[in-house]
Amino acid sequence: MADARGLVKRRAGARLWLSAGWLVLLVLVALFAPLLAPQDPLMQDLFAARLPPFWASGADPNFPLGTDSLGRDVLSRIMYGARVALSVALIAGILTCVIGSVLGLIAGYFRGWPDVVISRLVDIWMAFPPVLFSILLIAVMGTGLGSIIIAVVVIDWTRFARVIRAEAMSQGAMDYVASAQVSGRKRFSIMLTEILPNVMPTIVVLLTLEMGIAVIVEAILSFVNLSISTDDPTWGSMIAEGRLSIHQAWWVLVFPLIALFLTVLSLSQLGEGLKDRFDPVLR
Amino acid sequence: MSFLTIENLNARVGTAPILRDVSLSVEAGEVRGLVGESGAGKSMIGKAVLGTLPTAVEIESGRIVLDGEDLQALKPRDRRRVIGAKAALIPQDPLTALNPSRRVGPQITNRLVDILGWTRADAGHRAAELLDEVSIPDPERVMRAYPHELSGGMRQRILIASAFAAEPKLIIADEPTTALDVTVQKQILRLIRQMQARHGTALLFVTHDLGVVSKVCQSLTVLFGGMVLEDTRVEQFFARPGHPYSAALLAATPKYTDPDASLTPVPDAVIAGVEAEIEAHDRMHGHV
Amino acid sequence: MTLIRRILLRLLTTAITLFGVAVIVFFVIRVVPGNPVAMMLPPGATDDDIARLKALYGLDKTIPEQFLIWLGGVLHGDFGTSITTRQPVLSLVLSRLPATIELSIMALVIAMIIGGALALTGTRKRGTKVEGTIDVTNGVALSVPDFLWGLVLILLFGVLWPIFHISGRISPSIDLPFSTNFYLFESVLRLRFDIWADLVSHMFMPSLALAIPLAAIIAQLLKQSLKETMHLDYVTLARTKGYDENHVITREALPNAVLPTLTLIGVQFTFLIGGTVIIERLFSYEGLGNMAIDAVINRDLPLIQGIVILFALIFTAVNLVVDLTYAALNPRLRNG
Amino acid sequence: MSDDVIYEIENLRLSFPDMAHKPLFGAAPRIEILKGIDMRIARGDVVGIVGGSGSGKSTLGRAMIRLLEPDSGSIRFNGQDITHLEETALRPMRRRFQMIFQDPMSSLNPRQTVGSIIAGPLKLQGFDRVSARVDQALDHVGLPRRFRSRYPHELSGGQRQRVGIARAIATEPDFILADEIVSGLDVSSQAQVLNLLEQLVRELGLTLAFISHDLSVIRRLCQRTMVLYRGEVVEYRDTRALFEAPEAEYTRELLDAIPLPDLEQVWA
Repeated sequence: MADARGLVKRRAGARLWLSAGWLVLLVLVALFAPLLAPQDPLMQDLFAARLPPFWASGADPNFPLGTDSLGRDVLSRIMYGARVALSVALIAGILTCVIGSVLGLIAGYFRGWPDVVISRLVDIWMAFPPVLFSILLIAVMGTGLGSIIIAVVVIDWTRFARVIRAEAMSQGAMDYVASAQVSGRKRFSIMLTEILPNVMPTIVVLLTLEMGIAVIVEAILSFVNLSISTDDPTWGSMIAEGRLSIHQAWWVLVFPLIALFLTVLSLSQLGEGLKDRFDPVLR
Repeated sequence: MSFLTIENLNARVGTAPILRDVSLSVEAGEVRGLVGESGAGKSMIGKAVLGTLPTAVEIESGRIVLDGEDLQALKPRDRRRVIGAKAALIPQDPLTALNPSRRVGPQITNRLVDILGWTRADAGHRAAELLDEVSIPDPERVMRAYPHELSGGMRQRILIASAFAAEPKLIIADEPTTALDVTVQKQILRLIRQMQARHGTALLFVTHDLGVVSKVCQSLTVLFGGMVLEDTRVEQFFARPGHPYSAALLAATPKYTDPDASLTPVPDAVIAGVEAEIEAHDRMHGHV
Repeated sequence: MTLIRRILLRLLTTAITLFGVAVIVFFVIRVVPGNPVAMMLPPGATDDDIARLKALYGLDKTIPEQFLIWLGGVLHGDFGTSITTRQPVLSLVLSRLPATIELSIMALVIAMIIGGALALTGTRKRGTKVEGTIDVTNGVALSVPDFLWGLVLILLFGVLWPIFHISGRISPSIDLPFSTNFYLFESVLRLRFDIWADLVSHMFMPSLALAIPLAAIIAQLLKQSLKETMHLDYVTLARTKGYDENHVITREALPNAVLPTLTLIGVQFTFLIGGTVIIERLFSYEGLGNMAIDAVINRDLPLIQGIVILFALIFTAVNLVVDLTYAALNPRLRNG
Repeated sequence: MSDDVIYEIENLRLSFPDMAHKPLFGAAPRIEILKGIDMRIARGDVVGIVGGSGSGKSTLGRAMIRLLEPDSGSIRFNGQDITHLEETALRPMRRRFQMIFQDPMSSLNPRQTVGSIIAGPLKLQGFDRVSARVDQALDHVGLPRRFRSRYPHELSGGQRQRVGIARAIATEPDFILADEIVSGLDVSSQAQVLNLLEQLVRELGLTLAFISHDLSVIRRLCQRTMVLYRGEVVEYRDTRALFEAPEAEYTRELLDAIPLPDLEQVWA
């Protein structure tokens, strides 16, 4: 059993470092995009349209990952697209996490009428098709980074509320909570000092998952042409374009897709990896 | 005649030994207690015999002979059949030992029908007979019931009936009354004894409670760290325990009739002594 | 809790949920900044145009009044008229619904087969490399959503190895002899396997994209539940009776392990149905979701409301069915 | 002398709603757990409360320290009626009655160190020299001071239970409730914990209610014993008298059913 544990740990460690590595790289790229990008991401050049990536014949070394049908550099657009993706992930992820977790904690620990109200709201929210709901919200609010963030928060708080409520309920039934009450701790303080640390690992996992979801939501909205202004490079809009020219220039779809895929995967693995690495109970 | 013989059984998890040269035997009609605190390996022995060890546990060496059949020498399929026909288990927790989604009757008869090839009708009669034997009123009704409709004591009776269904040579009872109230425990222990005596079964009784041992067993094996410390008759054991650890264990067991005898925790020196024995054993057998 | 009480309680909460959904959609569209009428009209419309349009759709009344009028209509089966097509919303929506239902169910079936097989294999081979591989694969499949799987599949089976259709529901060249829009279902009934094959070739990638994350969830939940069940005494007892591992897993553990996963899978299935919206778009599959996105882009308010309500109805119905199935399968509740 | 009475409980009743039989509308029927308990505990007493599962012994304990609110009857603690006291009013009194729980794995917050677990009640009740008191509590229960930085899952079962005891005695309470605190332990650690408790009672002059299903343990520790059966007091007497000449049929049954570790007692 000792060996099996070691193996699990090693794998968990590799998972943590690989995903953290990709994300750090991405953050650096996003921060220094103006310095790193070989081309202006918006510059069109119809004479250089649909150039293949560097290893294919007919490639232009100035456009390492090729160009799209308007002659824009794919690599530069991915680099600038990372800025949008990461901003949405960070801001929307954290906001959703805070709002959803607080409501979930309150509902799960205090029960009573707050639980009835919050649970009923969650039920109603769960009856909306989330993608359609987000598209609808953007259509109403107008496009832009702010709208996307609001849409993610409005739609996804239930993900946290549901899970954290259930966790808080099961933690609330533990005797250490009764013991804190016997010690004379106030209920609100019990929630913060006793329950919260025990649901924190779950919150971290959900948060990183949510960041991945926020990136995807942005991509989906770009894909249906409802994200930021159509000029700004985003991974979603690149994918939408790539989807149209898939038979003529597959690389326009493939590279942003790889970036998106790796980012979403890394974010989800990061949460699990952090939990395994830093939770005193598991360590 | 010995229905179960275990010879020099060694088992380990990874590199850590959990059974160290365990040898014991249970004769026909004998009730042997298998005694130790948590981690002593007492349940592991039962599991090794019944072939229900966790996957992480590996049997290194040794023989387990069940009614003349060397289990380790058999192919897995044959081993299962032999165990199914000749041995049975009375489990610890009656609340989880019956499948909640099935009626009680088939859970008693399925071994007879599926493994031993009885007809359903014969098996049904046999089950009703056994339920009657363990003093369950209205067996027909109980056999149609789901487990959750019955009390804990009732379920343990059903499990006992089920264990005796195929007239096994050996029954392993793994802490069968730990989950029950004392008054129910007394009834169940007496029932197990009666059934065992009537059917002439060999019984290996796994328990941590020396009080229970004194009421049920004729002989006992004391374990610590997967090693047999003492193998003796109960009369001998309660009069003069043969190992310092056994004596310490007995002294630590509360006894309400003797309130002035203070409970003596197992002294550290005794534990250290046993641990030294284990170390010596491991050195001799090449484990470090 | 008796079964009847449970059903009544669930129906009550379902009604509340649906009402809540209706209120929210209705008000989000109208209250949040942005004039719906302005959205509907081309730029350069006169105030007169706006007023006429408002009167036409009843938008000159107060919002609560509009809601009551709309709600009254809905209760009589009248969901209003689509602005873009001038057809009744209900008939539009119902014409597209079968396509989405077929897609969702196909995805569910694929997910249950793959997920169930992985869970059983993982349990059978627990502690080995096989289990490890299944866990890692599950982890990846789980953390990447259907949208990305759709794109990956397009690249794989649309470009790299083009063996499936990457867009539409059915080849335009096929003459449809069907009387309902349940094409897949009807093609089997009418023994038109040529059409069936064409439909499946179109549905394969979108349904697989939807199925992959759900399959991973099913595999994970079921495997976990099996693992817990395998530790229970009745499973051990069955082993000692002489049953082999396969029997122990499938007959003793599985029926009890499925039950707790069932409710969770119900919720996940509604997520899958929600996912059809973007997957249908991605594969240009003519279902409800694709229509919904068009409706939003065209600002077709009555149609949007109708579709959202329909989705909510499907979601709550799925949860209701799952809940009742759970109750019916659980002997504790059945007799309690 | 009434001054010497710490607990005075009269006709205590408590019930829980039976959600399994709740009608669609309206309140659920209630299941009575405690059916009129009377009990007095004098200062310095060690009282055993014994009974089978479903006897209501744990419910009684939790009502005494007001983790549960009774339906009716009264609980007087040090002369003050606390039967229906609000949690805010109870809070300052909490340091005077503490509890040790059955399952230390569940009652010690897995994400707090031993030090902060013991310090918790001290800080809340406004004690000075918290750190010194934590050390003192650890000394009392025989745990090394370096255990302050350990997490509960790093300890053995017996050690965890000692942490639970340390937390309870740290605030120097007038009364401690111990709910089945040795039932999860091996006999060797059980003996250690019991000896420790006995020693603390002697040294600190504790008043203790000790809930257990095991009469052998009670005889060892308690001066007075209450036997409960289905929410009612069967017998509440001097321990020695109760064991040597049980009055109630149920007590006799309970005593007879305990398997003594000797061969003199024979079950027919």
